[in-house]
Amino acid sequence: MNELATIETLLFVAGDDGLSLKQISSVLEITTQHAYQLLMTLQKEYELAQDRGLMIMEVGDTYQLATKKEYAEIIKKFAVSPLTTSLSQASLETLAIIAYKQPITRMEIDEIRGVQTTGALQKILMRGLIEEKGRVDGPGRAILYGTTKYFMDYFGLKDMAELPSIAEIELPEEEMTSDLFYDRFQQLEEVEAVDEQEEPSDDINLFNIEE
Amino acid sequence: MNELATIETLLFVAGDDGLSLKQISSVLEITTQHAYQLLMTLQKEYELAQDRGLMIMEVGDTYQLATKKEYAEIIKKFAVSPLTTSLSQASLETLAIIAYKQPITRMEIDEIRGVQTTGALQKILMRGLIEEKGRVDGPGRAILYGTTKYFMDYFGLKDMAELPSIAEIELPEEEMTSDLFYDRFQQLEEVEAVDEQEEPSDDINLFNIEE
Amino acid sequence: MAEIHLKMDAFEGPLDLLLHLIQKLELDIYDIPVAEVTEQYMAYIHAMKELQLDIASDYLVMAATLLAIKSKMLLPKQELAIDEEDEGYFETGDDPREALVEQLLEYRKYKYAADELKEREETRSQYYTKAPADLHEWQQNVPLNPLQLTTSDIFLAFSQMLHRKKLNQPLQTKIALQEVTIEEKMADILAIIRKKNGEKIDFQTFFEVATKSEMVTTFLAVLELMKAKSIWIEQKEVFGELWVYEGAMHVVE
Repeated sequence: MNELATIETLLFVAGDDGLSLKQISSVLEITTQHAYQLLMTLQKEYELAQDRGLMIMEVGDTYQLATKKEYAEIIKKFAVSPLTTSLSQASLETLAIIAYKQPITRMEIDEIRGVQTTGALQKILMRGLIEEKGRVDGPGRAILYGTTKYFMDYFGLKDMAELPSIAEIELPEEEMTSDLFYDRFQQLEEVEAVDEQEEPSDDINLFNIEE
Repeated sequence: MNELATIETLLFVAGDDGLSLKQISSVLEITTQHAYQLLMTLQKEYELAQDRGLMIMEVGDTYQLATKKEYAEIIKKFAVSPLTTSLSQASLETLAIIAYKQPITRMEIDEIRGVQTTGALQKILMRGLIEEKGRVDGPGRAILYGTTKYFMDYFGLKDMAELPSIAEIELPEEEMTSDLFYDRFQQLEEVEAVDEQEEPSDDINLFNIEE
Repeated sequence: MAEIHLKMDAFEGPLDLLLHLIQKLELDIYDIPVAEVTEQYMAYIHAMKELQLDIASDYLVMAATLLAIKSKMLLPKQELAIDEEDEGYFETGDDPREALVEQLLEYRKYKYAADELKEREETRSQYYTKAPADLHEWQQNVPLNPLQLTTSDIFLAFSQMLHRKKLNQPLQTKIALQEVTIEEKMADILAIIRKKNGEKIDFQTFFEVATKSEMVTTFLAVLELMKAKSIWIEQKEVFGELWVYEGAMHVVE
């Protein structure tokens, strides 16, 4: 075990929280002076090594690992690369709901999707596809979202009516649930019917009704 | 700018999301072969350098930075491992079945285990180790489960083929299981003994020896 | 006593317990002496009872299975057409243990795999990784790539979302459906009957339940109990009252 390597791992694990000299000295059971010397040695090693992209940054009285300044541009490139920023299903659904139902609040989107949407909304905002379109009147004054001009340009739309119609696939809420119970009922009867046929009399292994 | 240093910074930034060869090649504008070579060079450098505590770990088709194994003990003194809450036997069995038989329904898992699996299934679903992989066609439309990329990360698998072959253990492997059973039995007897002493009659909540 | 809810956590279920017994008694899994295993299994169940543990219904179902196999093996064998290539006792299909052995072998595979996973879990926990860096700051106004999305993607996402919602709904009814399992229902019915101390009970009383699914479950539970010879049912005339009794099945007509 190597002291420099140990400090490297501790810095790595500590992340943005940073690591104080006191922490290093207590984990390694060395004096803070010694800890400081090691830290400086590691810092110098990073600095001199051409094939190292990391550095040690001092923040307040803690130290943390960071990437060297000269690699900021490439990280920026990575950050906006389509492979890094591809739109998830959640983002697409959120975008679709906003496109069809705008202006709409986050709460309403959550309700339609049946799950929380926070992260996805952030992502499509960042892609410039949606924007704030004012606020709801009344208490809470929730933000209303709608699609942007960039959205129209990107999809080559003159008018939102040019989006494929959802009238046919969209059923009112109650209709949908009753339909659902009907489906269940049907399923259950089907299973029973099948079982009755296949199992003549004594073997009563009907345990699979649930699947 | 140095290519190895660049890859190091990208690995650092990507963290446990991991970095694919495709991402490296697109950001650095090099071929995936070249990206692979660089990655391997960096891996070797880490491995050989005594004063480096980091290494490159392969998970699925991505690469991520991790601390070297020999520093686990010292890091433990400082940080809580994200993987410390180890899985229960029920969860492990359920995961094993899903890993080998995916996509699979809960009923099929129950059948193999001979017990209801609901609780364990919920737990590993919550921990992101498995996910829904669609539904069975036909009545019931039972949910199909499969393992996630995080499953591979959690167990340190490069790919699913790394899982041990279970076809081989069709044959009895007495030594393999005997220890385990013996341990189990011992535990049980210990617990029973404790129960008899400490719990006179009704409250018998000592049986959760595994958690 | 029945109110105490406690699992036999030391074992992962009846199969696990059976494997344990087979191991402990050094038995051949391919030729299980059912009588011996059953005896040990029941002894274990009794021990759990003494400890006032509520024995999970899965264990009871397995006990019934073992008893059924045991009694089948005691039955005099009819003219066995022993295949010359088959060295076994019976033709493979005739061994009442076959299904159970297969189940045990299958389960044992995954138990082994689970042990392997446990080891890997331990190994992996020695490596520490870090969370991805927050690139938020860099990601203002990231444009889409040409042809990354089309209007059909938007439409598709919407319809998929509706579809998923529709599928997720049965999940809720399904949970309701699972509130009462057949095993639980069997236990309920038995409890009611036992309270009667040998007196008959009107079949209808079991069907005063809330939902159709519970009715189905109840019906299946009754059938299972008959199969397990825990109850029997009497009907004196066609369309007449059905009476339920505790104990081994008599002639049902």
